[in-house]
Amino acid sequence: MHAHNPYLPELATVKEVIQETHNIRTLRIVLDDEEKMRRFVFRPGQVGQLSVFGVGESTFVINSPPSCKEYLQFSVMRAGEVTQRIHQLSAGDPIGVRAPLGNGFCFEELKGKDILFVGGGIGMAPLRTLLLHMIDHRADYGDIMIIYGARSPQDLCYRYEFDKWREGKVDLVLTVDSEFPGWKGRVGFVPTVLTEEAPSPHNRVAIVCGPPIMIKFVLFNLKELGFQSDQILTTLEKRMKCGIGICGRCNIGTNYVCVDGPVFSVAQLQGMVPEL
Amino acid sequence: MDQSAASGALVDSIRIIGFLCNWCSYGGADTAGVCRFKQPTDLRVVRVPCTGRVDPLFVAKPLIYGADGVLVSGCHPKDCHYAVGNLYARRRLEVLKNFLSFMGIDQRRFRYTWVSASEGQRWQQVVSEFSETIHAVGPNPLARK
Amino acid sequence: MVIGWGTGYDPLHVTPVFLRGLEDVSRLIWNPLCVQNLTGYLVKGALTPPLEEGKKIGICVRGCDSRSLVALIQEKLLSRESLHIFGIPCRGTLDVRRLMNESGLSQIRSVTIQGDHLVVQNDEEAHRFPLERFLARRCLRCRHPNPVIYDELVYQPITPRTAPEDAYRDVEAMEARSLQERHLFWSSELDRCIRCYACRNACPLCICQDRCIAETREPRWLTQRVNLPEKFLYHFIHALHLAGRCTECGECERVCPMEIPVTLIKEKLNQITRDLLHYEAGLDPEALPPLLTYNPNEAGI
Amino acid sequence: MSRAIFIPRDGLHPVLDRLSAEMDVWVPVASGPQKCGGEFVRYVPGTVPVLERQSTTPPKRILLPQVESLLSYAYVKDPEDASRVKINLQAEIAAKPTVVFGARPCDVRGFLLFDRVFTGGPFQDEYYRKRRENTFFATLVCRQWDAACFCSSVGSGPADMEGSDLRLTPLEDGFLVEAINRRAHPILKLMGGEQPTKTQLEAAENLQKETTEEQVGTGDLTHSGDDFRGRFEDLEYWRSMVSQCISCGVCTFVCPTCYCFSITDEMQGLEGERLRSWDSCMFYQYTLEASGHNPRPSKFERYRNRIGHKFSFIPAKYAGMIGCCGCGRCIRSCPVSIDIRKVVENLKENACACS
Repeated sequence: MHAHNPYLPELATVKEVIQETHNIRTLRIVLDDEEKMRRFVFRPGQVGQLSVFGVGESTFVINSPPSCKEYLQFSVMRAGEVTQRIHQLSAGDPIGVRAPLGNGFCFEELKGKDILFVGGGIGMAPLRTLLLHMIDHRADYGDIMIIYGARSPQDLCYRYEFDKWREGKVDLVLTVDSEFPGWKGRVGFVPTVLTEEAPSPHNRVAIVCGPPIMIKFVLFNLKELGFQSDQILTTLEKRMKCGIGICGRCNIGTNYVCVDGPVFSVAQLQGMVPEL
Repeated sequence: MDQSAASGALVDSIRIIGFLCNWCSYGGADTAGVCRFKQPTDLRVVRVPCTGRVDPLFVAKPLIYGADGVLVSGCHPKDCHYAVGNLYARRRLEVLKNFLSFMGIDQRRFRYTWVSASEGQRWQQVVSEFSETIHAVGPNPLARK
Repeated sequence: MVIGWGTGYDPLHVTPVFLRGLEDVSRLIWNPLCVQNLTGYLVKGALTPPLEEGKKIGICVRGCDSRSLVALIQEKLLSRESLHIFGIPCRGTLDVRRLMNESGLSQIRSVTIQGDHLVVQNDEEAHRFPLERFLARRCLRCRHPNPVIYDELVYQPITPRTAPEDAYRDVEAMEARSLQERHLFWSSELDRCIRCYACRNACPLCICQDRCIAETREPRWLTQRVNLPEKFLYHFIHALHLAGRCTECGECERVCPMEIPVTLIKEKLNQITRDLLHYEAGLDPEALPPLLTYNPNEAGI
Repeated sequence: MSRAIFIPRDGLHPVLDRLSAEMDVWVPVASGPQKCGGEFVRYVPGTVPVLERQSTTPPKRILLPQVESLLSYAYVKDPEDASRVKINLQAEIAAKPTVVFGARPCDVRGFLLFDRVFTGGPFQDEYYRKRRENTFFATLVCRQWDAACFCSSVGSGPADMEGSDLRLTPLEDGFLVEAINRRAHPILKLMGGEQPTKTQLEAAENLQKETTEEQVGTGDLTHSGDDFRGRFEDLEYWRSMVSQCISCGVCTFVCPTCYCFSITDEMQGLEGERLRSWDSCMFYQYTLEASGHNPRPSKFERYRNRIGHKFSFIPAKYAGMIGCCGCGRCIRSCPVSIDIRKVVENLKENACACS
């Protein structure tokens, strides 16, 4: 971020583009200012505003681990005008970035706890950064379980690094919505698989991210399993413009998702006005 | 199209946008080019599938933003490739033509006409006449805003 | 449900009311301060909860409003059967802004209509004004004071104040000016536009509402800039989309906070459709608006 | 002790001429020869200020223009590698010394909120801050209010000078101008004017006192946050209060405290600008997400957010400050005469929900 003007993006260059699924691409970008790239620090869960100059800005979570100093990684699902154009970028193209923004996960408070990640589709992106951070500091955390689902095997992001996650002593449960030839993982919706796996809520924090409908049922099932609302974290999305708590549109009551979020505990959400 | 007659000064000073229907007038302009009929060069052509596609706003926007003239040309009435597209267009464009000057835009800056694919000569005549008119009317004062 | 007018925040201001039961009926009023055209509510997604199947909706309309209904029925945006229309012959409504401004009154206690006069009582005394003096421009040129479509007529029909040949005298006055003067006029008027879109949203026939091309990025007809060309183009969009449809209810002009005479633009288009295509909008529910059709043997074009 | 000058009624022009030679001066004027309303414009010699009535639009755009360029960019070929494209990025933040002459207390009160939002952190909006630091408000002691005014109901009043630098007290034969703070002294000096007489000073003081005691608007809207939370999910309430709303943006655009904005990119050829422009929470597109989901899909949610923002969220965030200055513009300019006071007053439980 430019210290004197928070609206001014840092110039960056796309280093690599990874086609994750038919509508999700991962961009690895490098700040043009080498010094700034080296000094760039952020918390897992914090976001960045990517600029395609002439089209606009859009908000995405930084999903590389904080330990990675070579590039910043963003996974982008094609949806609107800006994401459409981001998908047309290739290595060497210029891009703008304003980051880090938002609150991020309080990973300090998660130390010593068992962790449950529940992700759906593109919702794995914000979880990935925290997961990789935890794998970097594996001894600080207890048991780590991931339940990750998508419509089909081809819709799972980061497939190429699942083995690496498992090497980090992570219990990775993959599920897809229906049977596919050659698919060896689970079949069924994420909330159902969650109930079947029934991870113990004892000393555990659940971190949930995915489409709204999935979140709704996952939260319900987590409660059934005995999770309390302060044991569940989730990340929210809203239409954003400024990203710095000024322009006014991403509020849920008093809270601005861009500066007070995107990470909220379910306990916090219950204290906010119901307007998601 | 024949660019040899281009006079730099004219090209710089006058800009005319032409919306030409794919089936007739675009062909007519092509015919004129193939026959090497001399034409003014201050026309920028936008090919449209049919004059029925020409929203009056296509005409209004360039004129508001400073184009010096807009020419719409399509198939002759009853000869539309899509049967009636130009009949709808005729009403809309005639209403627009009568409306422009009320808002302070010289209505001579807009013309719609019908030229078939074989009428290279007629195209030359239409475009020359319109260009002359626009040169007589002068540059669009809105362009300087 | 019945949509009508009720008392607003002070005696000069009237606000639309939505009557849901008999107990609400006492809120209904009618006087020359009832300025809003209510028919837009029927087509712009305002009716919540939605009407029960088979239930009619009642609506109060003046002559001009009834023409909006006809236009909406023509375009199949409303069905005649779903409506119960209370038609009100109207002698004209007031330009409240002008009344407040020219009379210099504030702290108004009450307003009454006595024959052709308006009596405004403020803290000190009662002021009497001829209604005629503060009639809205749209009402001064009214040719259809009587509803053209209704189920019940609330008062006796009245004689129109304007002959058809005088309908477009404001347009004609404008056309008496030179091209350059007209351009200067519209430049200075439209320059005040703040693009709040009140004119569009108050228009019963601007039915795209949340999908208006003035606000879409694709296609991008307009940017967020507020320079003169953008303002011109916005008003061209508004007016041209109403060509042959506008019923001249004058709402766009009434609601404009910047007092831009935007109805005048539509009046010109209506004069053109009348002279060229022999059509007047909002009179015949069976007719087809002229720009939605064609005539292979067009005369005069 | 405050320093003061007297400007006779016919001496306004020389004073404004002197000021405008040195800095930008904004004054309220009539919108046109046959118009009822007014607006703020940049003063040039000959401009006729209209100080006797509230303007239709507030002086908001002087500090927050309806549209401004945040930055400009150009795509250029990399001189070292012709196959690559680079971005040239430029952001210019500039502000001229400016005096707003003849605003009213309600007009200025909006900027107190802006100050908190734009410069109170966590991030600083430099575009706003720079203009704000260079702007001086010469504010009228207000003697004209109508049925839509309610500044006293939101904790302000017709003589409230918070946020202003100079006080203009209208007297029978002219204006008494007093510097309220030290930064205003150079402006006062620049104005020139006459030494006020003792009678003028006394008359001004009396008028200020009298005006301070005026109660403009009934009731107190400053403690509505809890009531709002209580009504949040009462959809029937919002239906009964704002079914008339036509979702236009008048109320937000004429509001001195509404500041929400959009940011959009515009390009021509290989160059373009990133624009900041006023937005309105009453528009459907305001919160529409790329997925098609809209957390505030209808006018009821949108109006509810407007009320919540002004009377619940802002007070909660900024130590009780109200996001409304009581100027009444949204009531006066509303095409369907929605009365925001009523909507807030009726939030109280058991209040009649009929409009």
